[in-house]
Amino acid sequence: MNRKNFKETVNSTFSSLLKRREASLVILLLVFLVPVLIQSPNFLSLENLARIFNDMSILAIVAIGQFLVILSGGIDLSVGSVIAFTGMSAGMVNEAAPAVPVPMLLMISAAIGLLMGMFNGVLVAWGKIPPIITTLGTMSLYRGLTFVLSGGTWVTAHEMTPSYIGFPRIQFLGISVLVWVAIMVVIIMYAFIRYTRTGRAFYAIGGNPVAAKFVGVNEAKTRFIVFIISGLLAGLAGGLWTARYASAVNEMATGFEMQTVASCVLGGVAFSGGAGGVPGVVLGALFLTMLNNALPVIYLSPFWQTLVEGLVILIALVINTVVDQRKTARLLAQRRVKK
Amino acid sequence: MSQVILEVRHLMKFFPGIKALDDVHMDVRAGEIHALIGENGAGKSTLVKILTGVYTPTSGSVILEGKEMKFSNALDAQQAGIVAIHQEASMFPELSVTENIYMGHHLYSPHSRRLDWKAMHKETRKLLDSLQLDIAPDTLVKNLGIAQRHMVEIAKALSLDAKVVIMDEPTSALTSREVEDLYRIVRKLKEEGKSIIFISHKFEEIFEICDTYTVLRDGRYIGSGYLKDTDRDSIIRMMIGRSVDQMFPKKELVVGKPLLEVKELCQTGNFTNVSFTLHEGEILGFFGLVGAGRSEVMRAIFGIDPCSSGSIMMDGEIFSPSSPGVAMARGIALVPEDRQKQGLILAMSISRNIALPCLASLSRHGVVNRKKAAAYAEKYGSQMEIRAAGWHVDADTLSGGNQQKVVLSKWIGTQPRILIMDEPTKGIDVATKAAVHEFVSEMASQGMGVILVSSELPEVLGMSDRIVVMHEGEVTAVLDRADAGSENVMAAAIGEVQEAVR
Amino acid sequence: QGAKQTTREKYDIVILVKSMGNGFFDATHTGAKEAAAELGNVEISYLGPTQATAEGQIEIIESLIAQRVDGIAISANDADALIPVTKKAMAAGIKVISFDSGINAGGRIVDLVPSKEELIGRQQIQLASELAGGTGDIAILSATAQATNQNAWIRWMHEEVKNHPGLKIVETVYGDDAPDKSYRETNALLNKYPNLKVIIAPTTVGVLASAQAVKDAGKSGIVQVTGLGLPSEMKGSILDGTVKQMALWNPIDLGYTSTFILEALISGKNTGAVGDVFKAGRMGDVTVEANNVAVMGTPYVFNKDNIEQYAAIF
Amino acid sequence: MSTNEKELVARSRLVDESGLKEQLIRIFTQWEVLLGIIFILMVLFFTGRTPYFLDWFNLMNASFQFSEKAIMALPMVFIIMCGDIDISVASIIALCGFLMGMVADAGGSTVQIIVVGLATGTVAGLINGLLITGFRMPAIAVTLATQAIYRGIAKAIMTEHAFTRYPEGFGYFGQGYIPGTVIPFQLVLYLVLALIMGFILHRTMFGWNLYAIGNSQEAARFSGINVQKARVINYMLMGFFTGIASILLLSRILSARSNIATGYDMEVITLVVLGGVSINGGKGNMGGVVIAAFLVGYLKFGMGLLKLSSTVMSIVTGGLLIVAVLLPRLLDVYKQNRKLRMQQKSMVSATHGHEVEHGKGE
Ligand SMILES: Nc1ncnc2c1ncn2[C@@H]1O[C@H](COP(=O)(O)OP(=O)(O)OP(=O)(O)O)[C@@H](O)[C@H]1O
Ligand SMILES: Nc1ncnc2c1ncn2[C@@H]1O[C@H](COP(=O)(O)OP(=O)(O)OP(=O)(O)O)[C@@H](O)[C@H]1O
Ligand SMILES: [Mg+2]
Ligand SMILES: [Mg+2]
Repeated sequence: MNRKNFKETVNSTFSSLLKRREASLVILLLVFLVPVLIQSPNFLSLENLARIFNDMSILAIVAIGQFLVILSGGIDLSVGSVIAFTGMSAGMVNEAAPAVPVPMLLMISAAIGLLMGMFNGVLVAWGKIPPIITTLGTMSLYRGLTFVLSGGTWVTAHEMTPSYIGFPRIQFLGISVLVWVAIMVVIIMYAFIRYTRTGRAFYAIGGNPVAAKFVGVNEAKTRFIVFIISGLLAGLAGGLWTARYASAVNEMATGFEMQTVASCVLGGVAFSGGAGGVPGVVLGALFLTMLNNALPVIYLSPFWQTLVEGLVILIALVINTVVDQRKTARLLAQRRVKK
Repeated sequence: MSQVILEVRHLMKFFPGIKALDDVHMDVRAGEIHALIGENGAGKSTLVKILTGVYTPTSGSVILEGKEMKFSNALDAQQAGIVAIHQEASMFPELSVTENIYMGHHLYSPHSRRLDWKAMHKETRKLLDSLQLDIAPDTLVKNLGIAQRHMVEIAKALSLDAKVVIMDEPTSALTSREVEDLYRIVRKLKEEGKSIIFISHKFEEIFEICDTYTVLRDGRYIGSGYLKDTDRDSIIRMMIGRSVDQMFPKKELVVGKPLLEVKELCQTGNFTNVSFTLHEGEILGFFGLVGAGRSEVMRAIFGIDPCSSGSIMMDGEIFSPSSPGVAMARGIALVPEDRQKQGLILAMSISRNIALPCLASLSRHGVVNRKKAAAYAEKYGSQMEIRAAGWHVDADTLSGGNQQKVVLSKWIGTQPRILIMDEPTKGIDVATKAAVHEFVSEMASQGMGVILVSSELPEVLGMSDRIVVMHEGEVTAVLDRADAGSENVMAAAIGEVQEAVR
Repeated sequence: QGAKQTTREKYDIVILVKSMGNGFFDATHTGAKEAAAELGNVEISYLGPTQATAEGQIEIIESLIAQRVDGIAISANDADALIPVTKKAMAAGIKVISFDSGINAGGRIVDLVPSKEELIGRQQIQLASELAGGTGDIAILSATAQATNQNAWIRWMHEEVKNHPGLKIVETVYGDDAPDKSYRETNALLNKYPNLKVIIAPTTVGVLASAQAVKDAGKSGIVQVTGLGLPSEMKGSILDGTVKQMALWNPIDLGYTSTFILEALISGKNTGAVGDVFKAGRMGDVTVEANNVAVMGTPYVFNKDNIEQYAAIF
Repeated sequence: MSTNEKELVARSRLVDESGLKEQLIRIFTQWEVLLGIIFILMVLFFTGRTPYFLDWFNLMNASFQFSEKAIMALPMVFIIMCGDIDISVASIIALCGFLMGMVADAGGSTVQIIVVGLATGTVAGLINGLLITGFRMPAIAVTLATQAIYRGIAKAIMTEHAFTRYPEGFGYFGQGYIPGTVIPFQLVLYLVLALIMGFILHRTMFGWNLYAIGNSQEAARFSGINVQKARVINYMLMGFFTGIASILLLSRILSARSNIATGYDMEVITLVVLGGVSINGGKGNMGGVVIAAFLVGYLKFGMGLLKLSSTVMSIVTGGLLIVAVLLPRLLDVYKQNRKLRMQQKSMVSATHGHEVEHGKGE
């Protein structure tokens, strides 16, 4: 009896590991790494890994916000524009008032992002406008406001303080602050959605809004929170973006929303809402970044990059879907046999 | 007599253009099982949603233990001690059983402000054990069967330690065995001094387990009392204002030539070697426990899912239903078991719903004749006596019974030769049920072959010419009307193989 | 058309640029306004799409045709795609010239180039050669793959590099004039070519971003960055030594001259035929050469010594 | 049944009682009416601001700017109606443009170019449709991937080059006018196509089925509708119409590049949504989308005439989208609340009556 129990536990632990959505992504990532490593064995060198993590940090931060929105059954197309507006704001504040300390600067940009997310959230939660429409509108609205804010000009490196530009580059325990910020965001958000009622409410309204109402989840409020977080994270990313690329221009982060959505797709987040996890999204962002980093290494012309990226997303999508469908079918069959 | 724990006074609920509740009263005492009775659309579910804080009433009061309650959401009601198992599916398919049980009131660990998953899993395990359910707490609900899902809903209600438990048609998806389990649980709750509000359209179970009742009609309070002081007929009269004379108006008929012959049909994981024959003018009952695979067989015949082997013959010719369109072209119609998801286009008008499967014959070269379509819908809709503000209203504003009538109208219109009905009377009131039975008989007498899948034994026994009994994906008995009794049918349904009659 | 003359006493001239919010073009606008002030009979509008696409520019030109402006000076996102619509504009009596990034012949009356493509291209390699000490790998970080002017310069760079046997162009990548993409492309270059000596970025956004990337990679002084950049934006990188020298023409002069040319065309002083000589205020005479191209001069080279002075201007 | 009928009559009267005001509100909350009003206001505004707006020739010419997107919006209505979406259309244009340009460059005739354009578009759409239905993957994810793939193919092969040689007469489709008039060929083509697609959506079985599919794919399947086939057809139509749009665009600019038509997908979706088609499927009509196309087209044109910068335009279009979706919703809420209030008022006396009765009963 005991032995059987033990065996079952081991079996179930193992199969639940395999069953996780992320598993197929990890396998795909490994498959993809083989030719890259053959071509360039030091692709996984510490130095290059650090570069990759640096590159993926901002993407991961914003993708997690996007993930929450998709999880709750929506989509946020405005994140790119929010980054532009907040990044521009941070740059301009830094130029106008160099004395403002960097953490304050990031808080300002995050706060502005929060307000922009709040606007999205109000429209979605209480205006009852579908998220995709709301954010399609605010995508161009916020982008336009960025131009208005900046008057069409740039903020470039020499107009910003060295401490601001230097901030994401500061090394701490061999890892840059930019990466640390991303790690913190990942941990906080992971804990938040796993260990708080609000976090679980995201799953509830995405999975079954009617049932969510029956158990007392406030749908409007939850949607509002989701957009606030997405805005906040995009705002934080905006402040970091300007510092990292040492310039704030009006077109910054154009099309970035698609990158974040792609990270979620790669990470196995269901578009119907209610399923997915932070680890998957982080892996998705990592995969996307690695892909971009690896193409030059395997001497693929930059003109091929878009195509390869598209193919990889498609393959991951197909694998995710097929694995998921097989799994469900198998479980059903098993259940019936057991009966 | 125990004291009144829940009082409802002058309750009104308006939806734009509809009075769903109009001055409703109800008294529920501690430790009683209170039946809430009414036709489809009488306002039962609406009342439940108000009691559980999902809707706010237009006016009137809900008084719990002498205190007037103002719930702003479902959580308030839960905390006050009222929980419900709702009529609509209210599960989160992508989440675990534990989470489904605790959604909205997750447990925090005592010393920190984080959710305590270990504790929740442990509690869930206990709850499931007490319900004798063999499910792991971390199973995703999407991998559970209908009956199991229902049990999880019940577990959820239990986890809340409520004073009042409301069950809105809890048995409509269960069959005998699970229903017995449910009764056991309900009685246990009663013994613990809890009050249960029980909504059902099945009089047998109302009289079996309930103590008191309240009847609603058209959103209005009609009356209440002790069930032991009344009888079925008077309740029916309160419900619909008249009596229903005949529940199973079965016409004795000469059965014609074979229409549909199914031989050794298999579908991996769902059913094996299913064989039966349906004749013209015959009502063929299909009985079995939930999960017996009846629906799957019907879906396969209608071309929804493919079969792995076996053959289907119509009029003596091999026929392979590769899609519902193909099956329909051969004169097969299916009234599916889930009317909300499969039977109806909820956000579409009644008339368009009815015309939908017949559009081809209502159009020329693919262009719809709109006048003809409207007339057609009205014709078949009025035949079924659908109650609605008009033919243009959307199907989702109708009550369950009226929705079912729309589904039936939709399929009679196609003038099928074979009408398959999967649980056609699930969740509909007596009057409508009688009407459906009447209709089934009528169809058969016109020479149509009818397959009646039902989990209600009296219905199957009352209506069928022959009965096919399934158990775990296999046919365990085919009985003639004369030979079929509740014992042998039930025995076959739980797997005791009988000699096949035909 | 008769009504127009009475309602407007000034010539309505539009500076249509690749995209809004680009410091380089803002400077051309400044120059155009300066010319307008000198001429007195010209009114300047400054327009451009939000993103650098030909489609966006075409939309704007259509509305300019509808309001019958007098002249348009265009920095084109695509040398060919604009031709049909600018032909239509010219048929409607509007004088169209291109500047900075040209429209191919047939789609404009005159193309005002800041300098000969050949000159610019060759100069870039010469700058790189000096920085590299005559030998080593060179990579090019361009703007978009479709940019007319950049592509022409790059062709000439490949010509010129043949005269420098020690130099080798290893790759051309595209940063799409986006700082982040340019930054990452530079990173990839640094990673892929350990022996890289010089990165040439013939666009302000590119040269800025690659300077930053080189700095971040700790390769300041090891990998040299040069190219074409706006002094006001490049000041920081030049002063801290990441970019020792880079070149550019004066965008103010470009806008200034464009306005003079358009005014002359509209008022009928000039026709823009080959050999025609435009009088362009403080810029002196500009002669139309073969293919109706007017050339301004050699790009100016900026370094530590003169950057402060020019950064204040453009 | 007779009592029921009385009840029904009573209920329905409750709805209509309020007369003129109610009726006006009902009319004005209709989407097309609302859009129409906005359109008229816009025309008045621009007419007041610039003499060049209300000019027959200009108005005709302005249609060059939006016909292609408007044409793509037509099949997009079908797709969104089914609850799907396609964000790869701009990339399909790039792919079509690339292949057409290549054929033209190799000396292909106008007919050959057109055939290639239409075929490429249709095949690309078909691939989208098959991927989405075959693997049961969400449309937005699939077209996100093909968005990269289709443009990626054009990019990988064309690199920085452009195809700029086209046969004589190819320019007619995108630049020409109906002979003897100032009406652009494109505009006429659009209106004809809009009529056809509108007819299909509103008068044919296929169109009616789309509404069913959009509301519930499963129920549609149980009603005998071949859902997957209809969805694949939608995507093929989308591809085909995108092929048409790419011919018009290429003919208009006579230059095929890999970055052509960037951002068109969002603009097309905006038109459809602005036209009142529910993004969740199952609701909307073609008329609204046609009005929306003209509205957005002329709004941009008018702002162009005022020499407003593209920045202002993007703020205005973004704002318009939100306001246009929000406004009827707010009116709806207002309408419903009014109705409820009136019901309540009319019930007060009746309730009192009941109370007395109950008092007796208890
Ligand atoms: N959200 C809603 N909007 C508009 N009308 C509604 C809504 N919910 C219920 N109704 C209407 O209120 C009335 C009462 O419906 P309810 O669901 O309470 O009936 P019921 O007694 O539960 O019927 P059944 O036995 O069929 O479940 C019906 O006429 C129904 O159409
Ligand atoms: N393991 C399962 N997982 C998910 N759904 C299931 C499972 N088993 C059964 N179901 C669903 O439960 C319903 C009833 O099961 P099934 O159709 O096999 O039995 P049946 O004999 O037809 O029962 P019913 O009396 O409900 O018609 C069906 O809708 C089926 O899809
Ligand atoms: Mg109900
Ligand atoms: Mg079933």
